[in-house]
Amino acid sequence: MESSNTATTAANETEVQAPKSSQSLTQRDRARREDPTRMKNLLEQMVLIRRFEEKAAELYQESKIGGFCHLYIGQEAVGVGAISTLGPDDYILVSYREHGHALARGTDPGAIMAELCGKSTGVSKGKGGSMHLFDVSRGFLGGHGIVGGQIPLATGVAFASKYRKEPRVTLCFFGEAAVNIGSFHESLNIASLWKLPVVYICENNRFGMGTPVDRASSTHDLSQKAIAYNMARAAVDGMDVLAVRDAVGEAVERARKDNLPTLLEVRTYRYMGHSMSDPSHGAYRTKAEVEEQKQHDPIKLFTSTLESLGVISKKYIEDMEKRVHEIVDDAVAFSEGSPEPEPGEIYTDILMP
Amino acid sequence: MESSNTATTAANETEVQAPKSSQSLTQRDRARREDPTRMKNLLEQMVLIRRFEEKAAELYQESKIGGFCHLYIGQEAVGVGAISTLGPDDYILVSYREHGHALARGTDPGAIMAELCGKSTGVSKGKGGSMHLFDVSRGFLGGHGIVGGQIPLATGVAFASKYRKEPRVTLCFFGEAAVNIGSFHESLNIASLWKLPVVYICENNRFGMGTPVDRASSTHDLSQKAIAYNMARAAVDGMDVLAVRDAVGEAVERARKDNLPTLLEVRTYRYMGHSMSDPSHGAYRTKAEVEEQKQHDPIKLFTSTLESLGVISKKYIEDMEKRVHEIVDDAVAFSEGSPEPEPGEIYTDILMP
Amino acid sequence: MAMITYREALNQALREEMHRDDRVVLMGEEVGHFQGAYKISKGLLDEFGATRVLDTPIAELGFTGLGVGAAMVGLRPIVEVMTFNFSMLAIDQIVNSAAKMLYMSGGQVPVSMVIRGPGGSGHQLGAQHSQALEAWFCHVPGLKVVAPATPSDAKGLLKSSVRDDNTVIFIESEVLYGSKGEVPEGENLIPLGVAEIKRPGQDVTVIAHSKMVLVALDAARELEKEGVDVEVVDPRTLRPLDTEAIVNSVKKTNRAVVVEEGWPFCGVGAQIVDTIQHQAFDYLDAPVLRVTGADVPMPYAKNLEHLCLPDKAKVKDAVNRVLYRK
Amino acid sequence: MAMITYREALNQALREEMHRDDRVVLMGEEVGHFQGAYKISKGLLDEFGATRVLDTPIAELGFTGLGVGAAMVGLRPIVEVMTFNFSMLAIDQIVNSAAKMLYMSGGQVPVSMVIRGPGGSGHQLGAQHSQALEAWFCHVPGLKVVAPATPSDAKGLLKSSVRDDNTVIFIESEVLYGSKGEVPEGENLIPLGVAEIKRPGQDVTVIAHSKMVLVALDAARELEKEGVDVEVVDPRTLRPLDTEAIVNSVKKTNRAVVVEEGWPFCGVGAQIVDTIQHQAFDYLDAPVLRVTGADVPMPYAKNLEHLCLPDKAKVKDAVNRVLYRK
Ligand SMILES: Cc1ncc(C[n+]2csc(CCOP(=O)(O)OP(=O)(O)O)c2C)c(N)n1
Ligand SMILES: Cc1ncc(C[n+]2csc(CCOP(=O)(O)OP(=O)(O)O)c2C)c(N)n1
Ligand SMILES: [Mg+2]
Ligand SMILES: [Mg+2]
Repeated sequence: MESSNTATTAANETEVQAPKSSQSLTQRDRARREDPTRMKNLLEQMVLIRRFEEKAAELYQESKIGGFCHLYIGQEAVGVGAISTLGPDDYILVSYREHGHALARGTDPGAIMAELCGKSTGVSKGKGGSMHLFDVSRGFLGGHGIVGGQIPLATGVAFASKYRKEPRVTLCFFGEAAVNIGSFHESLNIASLWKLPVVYICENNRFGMGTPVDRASSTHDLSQKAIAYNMARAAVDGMDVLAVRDAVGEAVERARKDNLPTLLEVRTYRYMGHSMSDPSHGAYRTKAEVEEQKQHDPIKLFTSTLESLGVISKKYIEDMEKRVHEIVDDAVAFSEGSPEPEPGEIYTDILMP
Repeated sequence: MESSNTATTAANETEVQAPKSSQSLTQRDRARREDPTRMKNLLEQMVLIRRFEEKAAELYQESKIGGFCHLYIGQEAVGVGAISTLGPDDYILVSYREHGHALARGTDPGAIMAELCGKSTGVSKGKGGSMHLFDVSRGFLGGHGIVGGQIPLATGVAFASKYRKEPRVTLCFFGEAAVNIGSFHESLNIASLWKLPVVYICENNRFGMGTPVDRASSTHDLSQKAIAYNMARAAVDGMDVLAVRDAVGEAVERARKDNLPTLLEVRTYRYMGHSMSDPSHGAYRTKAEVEEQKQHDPIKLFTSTLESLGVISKKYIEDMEKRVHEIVDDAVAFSEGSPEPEPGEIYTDILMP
Repeated sequence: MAMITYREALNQALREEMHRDDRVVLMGEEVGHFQGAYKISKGLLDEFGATRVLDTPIAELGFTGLGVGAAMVGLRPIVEVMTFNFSMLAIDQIVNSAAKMLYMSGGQVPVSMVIRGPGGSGHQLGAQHSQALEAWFCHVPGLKVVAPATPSDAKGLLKSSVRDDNTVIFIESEVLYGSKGEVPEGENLIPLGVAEIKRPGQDVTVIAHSKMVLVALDAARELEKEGVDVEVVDPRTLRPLDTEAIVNSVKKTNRAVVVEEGWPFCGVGAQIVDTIQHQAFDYLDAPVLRVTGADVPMPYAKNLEHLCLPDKAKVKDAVNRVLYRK
Repeated sequence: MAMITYREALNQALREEMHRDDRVVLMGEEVGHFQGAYKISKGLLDEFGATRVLDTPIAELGFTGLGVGAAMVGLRPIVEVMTFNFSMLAIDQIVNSAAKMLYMSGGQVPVSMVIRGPGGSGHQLGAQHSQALEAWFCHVPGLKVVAPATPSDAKGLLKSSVRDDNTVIFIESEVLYGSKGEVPEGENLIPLGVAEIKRPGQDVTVIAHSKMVLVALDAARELEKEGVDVEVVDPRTLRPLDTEAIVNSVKKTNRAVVVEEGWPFCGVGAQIVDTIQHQAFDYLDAPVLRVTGADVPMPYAKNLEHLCLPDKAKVKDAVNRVLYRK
């Protein structure tokens, strides 16, 4: 046993310095290999998410949005980079922090804003709300409020694709605190055992509400959890949209070609409070820490990379911001102009006829 | 990622050949270091469990025992070796396959048999049955029927000991199929995070009912699961009572001295059917396999080791068998002579006054 | 008509539906190689192969949620819980995912699946393995709940459940698996939400489901000798409940007894009583009485377990009391 | 008497009980450094330290089971579920371990603990976060279920729950945390299982718990102006239920309305109706009516959510109907 434990600890040490490859390249290196139009598109998506949510925060303050509203600001590179690797037939399931993923998937910003505002024109007819966005036409299957709840669901969606021999891949997004719940464990074991085409993307934004990851999880290297399931894994820099795109791209390929699942730990940071009802900092982190993190802002980083490579100009950025501004304004206008759901809606969609 | 995955796989390989130390010694080597009286005692306990359950099987056939009755035959070395390392104040929680553990803990065989037969003199007044044996006076806290259910409970018992600064250790026994359920994952994470004095003993008897471990778990080396929790671990030969005793002894010491949990995978085999209502073999394993396994019988092995070292003689074995026979007969007599519970017992023990 | 067991009826329903629709898959613990813990899936692995009959690890929350996910994209999973006692571990996915998905998605995502297995007590299985939890599932909008009492109902209702576009909680009776009954040859779909009068009568209405239907019929036969004509109504589907059938019967007999194996407090019977007193208040000549399982965790000892379960004597006694007899 | 909020009352109860008995520990998500998701545990980490106030990972099944285990050997854990919606993930440990341990062990192992947190709907929290599940817990023998409506009840009942030698499911109301009320200084234990008449009246009995008590009182005030004298009975403890208080009130008023926020089918109200019609059948001048949450998953949109919840108007309407007024 003694030797066994040193063995164990040793093993852990080696595990802890998680697979480096995805970090080894700089964003510039990656950008050189990437198509400029594609990159402009990624940048614009990230900016759209940022501006859309800044607006959502305002509307929440004005009580036009209610309930729990979890913002993605700071994490945009993860959803954008990951979803950019998908084809139109692929699937996406997310937690309650899913506005960004829906926007990255191309769901109409107006319909999303209307959902947040509880309007009948919302993606879920105003019956779902911020935590339950659905857009089946794009394989966007929610929006789930129970921590870890979407993990078995995504595993089942992937099962269905394999069963039908359809080359569809499922991306499953969840926070780092969700790895501690049973549904994560049960799902990853089955996905590995049954060889299902799913990519588990753990967005490690360092906190589950007010709890830092090291007070919730017994391993600091979360991708290491994959060892327990004999599953491929990687740790990825979530502030580099291209690093995310590359890592997820490889995992998606593994899923599509070989029906093999992957666990990715994507390291990112949440700028705002856990939800709009929580403070952006407080007992669990200092304002200084948040400010420091903003130095690594994924949009800033990507913007300067693209500028320095001459892919975009100051002028381009201004025009892009204008475009995005209009999209967001239109989304708000659409929502404001939309009616509340009819009272009769209460009793529809409970059961299929 | 490529490199990362090869890295991963590599890692797994190394993990897979789990900590050898506990296997590296032969039973003879261990026996030389062990106290003879102690060893005779271990042997007698194993034989008692074997004979007790052979009798229980008969009583089940005669419908004197009802419900589900899960026998431990073939696995005796695990419970006996493990529990031999405990002090009187330590705790034990087990699954529904717990007759052997209760006997090894010293609970009165008569009271156990009476419980199996649903008599008022049973350890649980006949209200618990085979799956729910309790003997608080010995820290024996059940007998739990929901797979994995005892794992959070044992973790909480260990938490209480640490909270009270009592040097008590908790042993938690479960089958290899239970590692796939959420409660295992949630509990081990917390035990490692909070540094709790508990030893998780996974009795890998190769099958969960009719499902071999490799069709239920994505890793073949189960002790490897501990890596996900940064927990000490070892794989142990469960057919060698002394190997179990040594491995559990070290884990118990780690728990008592340093409040650190351990996951032990103890490799053993179930001779009988999953429960008395199931066939001993069938679709999931051949009769030949079962017979082959019986060649490694823990009692046979230990008997010949002790004989070869001159610790016991043929005569001793005969006398021992006689003693055990009497104990079992007395247990049955006690049970048969005991009354059923009073009807009024239905409405007692639901709530504390 | 063939005389077959409740078990065979279920097995036939599974086989026929899997033949009819290849979107139907069966998953659960031991459903494949082991042929099912209670042999309900006997032969299906051989017939349909390991891609459609899947042995799962012991992970109720995980594989039930997996079934829900598969249903979200159009498969029609049948998830077998080895017994409904273990469905508690999966109840979050059943209630928060399956039952609400259609609503939360504004009608975009139906979840058509069946979650089935035995409910209620077996023989001396003890407290953790002897629970009748139908009241919990009946409480939840978005679910349908079925509990058949006969082989014919078992087959016809299971086939309809598989074809239903919603999540159906299909609660079988472990102690009825071996019971025999006539089952019509060929397709015999029984619609969900429709009660059946298992025995017509004039004097008292006894409402019972699953195994309790047989107990009620036993009692009725004896009461007949005593000149009491009992009508036995079997809702068969507990949610949606066929309140009309129940209320009409009570309006005729003016007296009702509700029998269930589960616990009394907030049980299915409480809801049925509420419905009756609300919709047939002026017709009632006596308070509606309930016969339920004892309000205790199930004890292991045979004599105690027997006393905890509703039986013929208890039903007869309740009937006599609503008739103010002896 | 001090005017304090329901939140402060709970916080005081926790603090006082932790001072009184060092077997009491508090564990749950965010109860420590974050001071509680709803700040019920404010200041307790500083006061009692990290050994007694424990932030858990998000693992409801695990940490609730851990609490049960700690209780098995004599600690008195208070497990906070961030909301009762998440208790579904832990319900196996609550029902199969906590509620049955004493029975299965033949009286050897009591499980004295409190599982507490907010239940019911908040404001537009949507389908997965807006559930009133008390009926489920009430169904289970071996549990006690408490649901206070006022700061005074919240404090007195929580203190009694912590001292109770059983597992108590203590369901707070998220929307009442900020509500104020008079709370007696010092020790003021309120016994479990005892209802309180929140407003005496002669004409109709309205039975309501938790937030619905305030809704009932609102309705009663308006009805008074219309000359209707409503008696509002608050069971406070739902299991064991003070049936005597309820039945006596109905025997006096001969009419009853039962109000609850939860779903109607197999709800707590169904059980209360059953009890009334059984024990006060001859006293009833009208069927007992129920006002409940809509039988749907909770929609997000503000206007829809509002329509789904019981309110003053619905209660008034039911009272008028049992009186056959207009
Ligand atoms: C099962 C369950 N428990 C608790 C909650 C309350 N809750 C919502 S989000 C959250 C923190 C989750 O953190 P993480 O998984 O890291 O995701 P993040 O919010 O950081 O994106 C908690 C505790 C919940 N929704 N579900
Ligand atoms: C949660 C749950 N699911 C299913 C069962 C039914 N069941 C009882 S034992 C068992 C197999 C367990 O195998 P393992 O954990 O290896 O323990 P063993 O029986 O081999 O000792 C199953 C599926 C159960 N009791 N609890
Ligand atoms: Mg997080
Ligand atoms: Mg096993």
